[in-house]
Amino acid sequence: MANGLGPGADLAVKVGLSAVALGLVCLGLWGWGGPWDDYSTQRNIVQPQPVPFSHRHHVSGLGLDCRYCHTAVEVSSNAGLPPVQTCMTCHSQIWTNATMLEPVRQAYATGKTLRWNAVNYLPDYVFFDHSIHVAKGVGCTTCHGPIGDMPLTWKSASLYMSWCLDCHANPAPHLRPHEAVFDPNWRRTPDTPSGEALLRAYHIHPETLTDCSVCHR
Amino acid sequence: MSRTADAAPILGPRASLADVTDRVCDVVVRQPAPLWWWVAVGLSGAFVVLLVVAASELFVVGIGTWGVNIPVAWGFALANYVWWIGIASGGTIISALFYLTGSEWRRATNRIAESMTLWGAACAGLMPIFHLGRQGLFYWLFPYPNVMGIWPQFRSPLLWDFFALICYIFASILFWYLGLVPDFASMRDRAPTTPWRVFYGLLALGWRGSASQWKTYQTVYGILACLLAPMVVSVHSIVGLDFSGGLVPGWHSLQFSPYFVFGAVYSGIATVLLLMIPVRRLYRLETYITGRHLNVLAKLMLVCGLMLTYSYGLEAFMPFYSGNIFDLHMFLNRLYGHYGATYWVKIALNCVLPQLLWFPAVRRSEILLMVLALSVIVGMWIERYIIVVTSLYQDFMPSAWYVYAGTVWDWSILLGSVGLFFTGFLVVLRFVPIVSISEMRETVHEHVGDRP
Amino acid sequence: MTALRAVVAEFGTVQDLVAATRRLRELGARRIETYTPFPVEELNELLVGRQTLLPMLIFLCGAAGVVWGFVMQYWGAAVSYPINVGGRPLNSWPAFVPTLFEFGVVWAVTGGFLLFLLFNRLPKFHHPVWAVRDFERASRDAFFLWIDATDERFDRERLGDIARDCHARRLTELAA
Amino acid sequence: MPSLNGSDPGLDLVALRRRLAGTRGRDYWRSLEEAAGHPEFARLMSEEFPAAEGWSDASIDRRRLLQVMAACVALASVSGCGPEKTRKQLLPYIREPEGMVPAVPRFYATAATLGGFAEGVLVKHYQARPIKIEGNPDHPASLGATSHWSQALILSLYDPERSQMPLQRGVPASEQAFVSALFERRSELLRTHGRGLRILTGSVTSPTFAAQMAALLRTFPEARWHQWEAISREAVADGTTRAFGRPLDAVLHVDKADVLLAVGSDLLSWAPGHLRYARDFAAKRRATETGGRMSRVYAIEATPTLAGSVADHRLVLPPDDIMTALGSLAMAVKAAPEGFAPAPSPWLAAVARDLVAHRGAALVHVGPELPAEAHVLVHAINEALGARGHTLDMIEPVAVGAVNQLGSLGELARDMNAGAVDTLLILDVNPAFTAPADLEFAGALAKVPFAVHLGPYVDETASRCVWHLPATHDLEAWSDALAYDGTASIIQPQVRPLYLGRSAHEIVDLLQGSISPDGMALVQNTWRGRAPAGAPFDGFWRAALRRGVVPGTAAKPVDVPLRGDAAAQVKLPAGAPRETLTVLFRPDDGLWDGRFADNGYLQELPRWHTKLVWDNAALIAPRTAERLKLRGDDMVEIAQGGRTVQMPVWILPAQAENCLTLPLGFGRRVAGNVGHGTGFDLYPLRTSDTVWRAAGVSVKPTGRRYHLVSSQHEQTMAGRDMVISAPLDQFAHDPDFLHKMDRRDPEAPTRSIYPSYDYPRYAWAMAVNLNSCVGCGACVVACAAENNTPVVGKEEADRGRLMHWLRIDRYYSGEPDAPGTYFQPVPCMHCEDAPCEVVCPVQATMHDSDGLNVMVYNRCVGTRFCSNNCPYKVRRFNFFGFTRHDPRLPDAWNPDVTVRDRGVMEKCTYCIQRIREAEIAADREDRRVREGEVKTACQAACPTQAIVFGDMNDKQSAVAARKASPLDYQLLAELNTRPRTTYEAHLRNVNPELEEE
Repeated sequence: MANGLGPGADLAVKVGLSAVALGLVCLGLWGWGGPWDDYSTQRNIVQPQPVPFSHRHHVSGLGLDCRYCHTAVEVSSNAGLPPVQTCMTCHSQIWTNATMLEPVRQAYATGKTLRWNAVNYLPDYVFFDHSIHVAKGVGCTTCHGPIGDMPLTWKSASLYMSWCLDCHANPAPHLRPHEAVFDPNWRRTPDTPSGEALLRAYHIHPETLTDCSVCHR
Repeated sequence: MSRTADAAPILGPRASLADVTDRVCDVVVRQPAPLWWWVAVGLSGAFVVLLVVAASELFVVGIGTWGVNIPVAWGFALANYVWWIGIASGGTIISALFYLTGSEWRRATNRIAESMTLWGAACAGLMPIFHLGRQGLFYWLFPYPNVMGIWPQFRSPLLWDFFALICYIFASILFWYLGLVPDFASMRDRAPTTPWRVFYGLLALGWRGSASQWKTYQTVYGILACLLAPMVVSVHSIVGLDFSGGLVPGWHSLQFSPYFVFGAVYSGIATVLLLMIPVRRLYRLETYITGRHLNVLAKLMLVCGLMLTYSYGLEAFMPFYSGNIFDLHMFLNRLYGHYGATYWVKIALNCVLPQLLWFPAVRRSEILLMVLALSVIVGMWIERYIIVVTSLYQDFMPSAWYVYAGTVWDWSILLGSVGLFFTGFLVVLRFVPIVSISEMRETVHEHVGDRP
Repeated sequence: MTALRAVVAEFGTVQDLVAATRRLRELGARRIETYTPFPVEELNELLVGRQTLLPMLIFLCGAAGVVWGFVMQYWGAAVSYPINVGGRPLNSWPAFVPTLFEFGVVWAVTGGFLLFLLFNRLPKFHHPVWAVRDFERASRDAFFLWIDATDERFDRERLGDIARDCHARRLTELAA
Repeated sequence: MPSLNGSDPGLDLVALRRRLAGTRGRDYWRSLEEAAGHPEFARLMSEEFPAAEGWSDASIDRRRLLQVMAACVALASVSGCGPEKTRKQLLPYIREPEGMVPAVPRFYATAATLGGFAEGVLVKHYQARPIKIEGNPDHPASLGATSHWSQALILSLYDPERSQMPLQRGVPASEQAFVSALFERRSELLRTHGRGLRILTGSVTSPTFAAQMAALLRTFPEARWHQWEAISREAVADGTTRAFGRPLDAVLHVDKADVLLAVGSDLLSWAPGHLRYARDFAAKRRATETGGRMSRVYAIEATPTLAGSVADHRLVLPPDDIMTALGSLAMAVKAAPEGFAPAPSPWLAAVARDLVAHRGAALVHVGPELPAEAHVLVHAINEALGARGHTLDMIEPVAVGAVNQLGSLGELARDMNAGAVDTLLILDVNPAFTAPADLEFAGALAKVPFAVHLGPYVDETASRCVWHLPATHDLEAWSDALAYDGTASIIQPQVRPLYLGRSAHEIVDLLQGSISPDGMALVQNTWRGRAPAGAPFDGFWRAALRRGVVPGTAAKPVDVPLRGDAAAQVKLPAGAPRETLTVLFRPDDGLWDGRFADNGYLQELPRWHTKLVWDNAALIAPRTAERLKLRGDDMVEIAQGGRTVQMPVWILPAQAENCLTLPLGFGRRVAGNVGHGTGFDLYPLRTSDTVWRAAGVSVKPTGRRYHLVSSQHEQTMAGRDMVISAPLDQFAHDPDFLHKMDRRDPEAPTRSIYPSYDYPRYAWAMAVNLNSCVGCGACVVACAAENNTPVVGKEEADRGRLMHWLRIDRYYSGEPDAPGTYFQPVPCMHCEDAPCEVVCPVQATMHDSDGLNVMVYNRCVGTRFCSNNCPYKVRRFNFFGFTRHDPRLPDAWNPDVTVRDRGVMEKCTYCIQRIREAEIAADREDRRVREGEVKTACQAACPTQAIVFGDMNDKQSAVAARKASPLDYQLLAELNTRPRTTYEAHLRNVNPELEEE
């Protein structure tokens, strides 16, 4: 009447206002948490590949060393993607007519190479260097997760800047002895030297690791 | 002579509680929008379209469509920004500062001033975003938890400004709305049809005007006024810091903050005059917005003009006093260099012309007042243009000196924002009581009494 | 006849309203309320008295804003991701000050507005007083006085006298 | 990787080229990108570069093209850090090439040539992609430095506008068609012993090509070999022949010259060996490193040269007076009989005394643009000063078949007109554009039934020949070439030809009847004969390839006596009447004779003195301009002997009165979109008898104006000490004079209210020695090539949006007729208290723990406050998506540097990518970075070692030494920004006798 409003108006307005408030809160929470879900980070999502390559089989099963295929990892920023030839060194002898491996043989025969789908990659303005991480005792699994047990390969870290910074700001807990770097299922044991000890041993200066220019050039 | 001007009554004849309420409400709720309103909206709307086109061009093609270059990396956008925020600040000064001084004449002008503030601030708010090289990422200035784990750089004057602007716009809206609540109630009660009544009923939040409500209202309104008065000063001081925070000769100056505040109030008052004179005629509010109000504002404008002139003088004195070759070069260059003309036009518009306001006759002539107000507004834009451009185009490194000129797109953005401002203000005219009714009632009560 | 909720008197001038209100207060009436087109000092004194809590709360809001502002800036610049910017100290607190003021003000203003709603129980779109005839004029040029029937000093007759003495235009009885 | 040879993609590419035609400036860049979207083009690209698939929509992800041996289809956008939903693909090799390590660069030696003369370079490869050119420290003409021309090679290698298929009368044809046509001609020619067969080349030093030609001329005895270089050094050869009785070349030892007189000299600009000469020259100018000793340099010239601008005393004279002056000088140093010339002016007398006083350590050099007489005189003077064996040696001529080029070209043109030429092979020259106008060469070409043009672009000549063949790029083919001192280098291909390309060697070999020419075999054959006997050729060959020079090939000095009467024979000019105007033709600083017109870097390289970009202009002295009532940008009509050109004038200080200098090479009529129509073609004014200068010229204003664009608008220092210059004596008396000036001492305690950060690990810093810098601009192009800075085009340059991270400021002091000239390279100062950083609201620019002022492009939102607040104005902004519109192939970008997108700020980073590479390598081995492991691109390219870079914390480092110099100063020190880049004050070794004037 005076407001030209029905009796329910008060309730309606109060409900409406609280709904708006609630909505804002949810929006905030979603904005906070959303980027970390698996869809946004592409974590734990298996990428389709021309050949269902199993790290579990080759690494845990056959005990191949990471460097057998990723040859450049110790000397180059890029770990290196094995040439088809590398596959064929074994598969010209074994599983020679496994249909699963047909694309590999095709590629080798025709010279039209395989097209793997990238699993871990960084935006173009980020300059990551494998060799220095490996040299300073950061293990493969530290970033690539339980790669040795992956039947098919997936991404196991968000690779967000803040994720990188977590380690760059405080590397000690993530370091391991040299010999353990390529060990896919290494666990810290009581007699492994402490992170701080390794930090000193490797001459790592954490205060320099959060420089923007470490990754952005 | 001047006595008569000053003695002009604060209320015209036939002022009464009912009359003030009806006059202000009826133009909105009882009368259809007049023709002039439609024409004005159409006209300013056209400029809004221009703004949209210019902005699209900007977002699609890039900042390169503007005249900005190295060394003059800031151009129109920044001048426009300071100009608009200045106009906005002027409004708040009138409504907040003079509320505290309890000056009677404010009551008839504050609503116009505040509405002007809102739309001025809105236009101002657009500019820094347009100005960015990557407009879409402006939110990176906001401190929010992000996956990059990085924060804004809190030492940057630009960041201070970003916060100041957001806070200022937000606070101004609340202040404006709080003042409107009782008036919306009046509108609600005057509304002839249910839709209007619902519309204003909701806006009025169920205001009844009980003694306790009035008490709380007064307390809060007073406190908000106390807060906004210093805030507007601080906001425009920070705008001044955007420049004096840098080391560019012509920017790196201690007096910038007060100097900018003077300028802000100056342009603000001019704009209020420019808007008020036609509004009082078109809405037949001569009874409540009288020669007295025009006279006071005109005098204020004159005072601000003098303060600003003083700042100009100081600005001219400093290089010679310091003897710093960079400052000297910049200043002489400002007077006689490539942009020399702009400086003298600025002096003419901001310092010389307004001296006419010493004459009561001028203060009484609405036409002259509007002309002067306009010239001040233009002059103030030129001042900002000079501060931005003539400081940058020849700073430290002679080899890097180069000139700047706005492109058609720069002008489109400027004119477009003017269009946006007027469109916004026209909307306010149409839907909001343009004079604070409840406060006018107090005036009427005090001068005329309560009976019709 | 049903129970009486309240009696509402309409006056033509502030003086009459104030006079009536003062009389009622002298008689010790508690539950009375006035409705006016603009704030009236005398009524504030008669009916409300001084408000000290509100300013306090608003100040606290502002203070909170300042604290939050500093903590955030300090945390971002010196703790969470310390970066050497132009050789300036990590905690360059003087640079944080200008924004602190803005934070303080905006928190206070927001708080003030919310408290205004809270103290006035707004928004509220239903109230019996709107049933009173011509009550629209409470926001125009009429002055209303609400005397609640539940007031223990409520006395219908004397109320009539007071209304008459103070030239009330009309008395309306609201049923519960 | 399948080569394109055989497949015939032509037609679509023609369509593409047509689509591009007519667009200019930014539109051009854009339209080319559209063109790149063209499916056919994409198919081609993908065949040639499996990595390049989908490159056309590449916005930025070019790095992975190379670093991963993979291609990235659909790319990440610059902004934001969200997930990239579009799938990237990785393509492994089938068989990994021997020794190839992904993302680790490899260097291969080769040589770049200009006018036939070799300059040794090393080419940096990623995944077998040439990415960057560096100088070859082992090569005498480079010593690790490069010219700006060499630095621009990569850009032209990947230029999608290079000629890509054979054309028959302008219509694409297959190579087979050409070969069969050629073989037909051949059988015909064999019958006629090659009558009517002509071969036209540029100057040649290649032993292989010489051998091939010799063989060819044996097969076709009646054939003729003509040579033509528009920028001919004929006056040099001619002068030497007249002085010594036979052609010889002079090799200078500038490092031994205590007194140097440069007469219109190209010593530091483009003489063969100029990089070496510049190095030696600069070494003698760094007084702080040579115990306060410093060579004294005089210059006499009509138009400013680099040598003249850095001279201690410069005499600006019109050409005729220069001859007279040389005569007087010869007389004064007893190189010519008394009365041979008017008595020397006091200035000349003083110079003569100085030269004589430094007998055996004095040197006079004269540029090729002066007539042979001048060279004869200079030889005589040098002889008289005992220069032979000390400051210069004579060697057997380096160029092959040093014929009288002008005459030979004239003869060719005559025969063509006479119809006596039926087969003409034009190998990698563009006579239709560059031949003297009076020869009407272009017209004559039409009369040749079988004219073949081999060139990298479809140019003026190609469009007039029956056949055009795309030539391989210098980095695509086998060859060999000699340096200024005879040192030989093998030129090895760095990449398979990107397009259907043939080298000159192959064409000649085809004509010799070989079915499948093999460049490598040809070159090897030559060197088999020359390899040291006994040792296996393979070892010799590999060593030569690895080092980039063939050991022991430097020419030995020959002792040929100077003809006694050489000088006396010279007829000095009567001296033209004062008021008549003369024009001087000069090669353009960037485009040379026009061959580099399609190279964006060189078009946009600010010219040394004018700082003009994308245009040439008639350079005119202030007074002459005044007299003729001309302002800059006025269009004038220049007429001489009935020939006219119209072009704008540009007023140039230190220019001789009544002389207009006309830079050649612009105004290309048939060229790619970059080169087409920039500037003005001056060859129409240039005739056989006015190759370098034409007297009696009339200049009249047309009333029209033209808009020239220069990168620097203020010519003076406006009373500020940007470049601090002082006389050597002052330094000698008080080495510390500079730091006694106010706040000039970098060591002085900086009064700062901030607690200063310390940089314990590394403190990278740069020192620029203004006594060394000659302003050649090699660093500017090197920087652009290393750091992926885009070319913006004339329009944007005009709007103050050049993207050079490093610029060379040029200041004048004194009165404009003979001013002092100062060059100052200005990179980012990397201030420790950087003003730019504090004003950035998003932490997009900040310091790292090495004290570098770093820029994070992807964090930048583009407020541009940093640029405003940079007192040195070294920041650059991507006002448009310059890199999006850049026509170069994705493979051409440096994978170590982010390619910046629209709306972000950028600036010099001290080549942070190189620093990081070195630091990572050092960290892997748990050691510190060693001195010299990090060289910035500008430093590496600099011929004069003006730029030194390194770790200040290492007290042994060169940079620390430079900083310790008493002449070291900071730019705008009064601002107390504490820059990491500092300068060494400029010294002038003035001759006291000349001081007062």
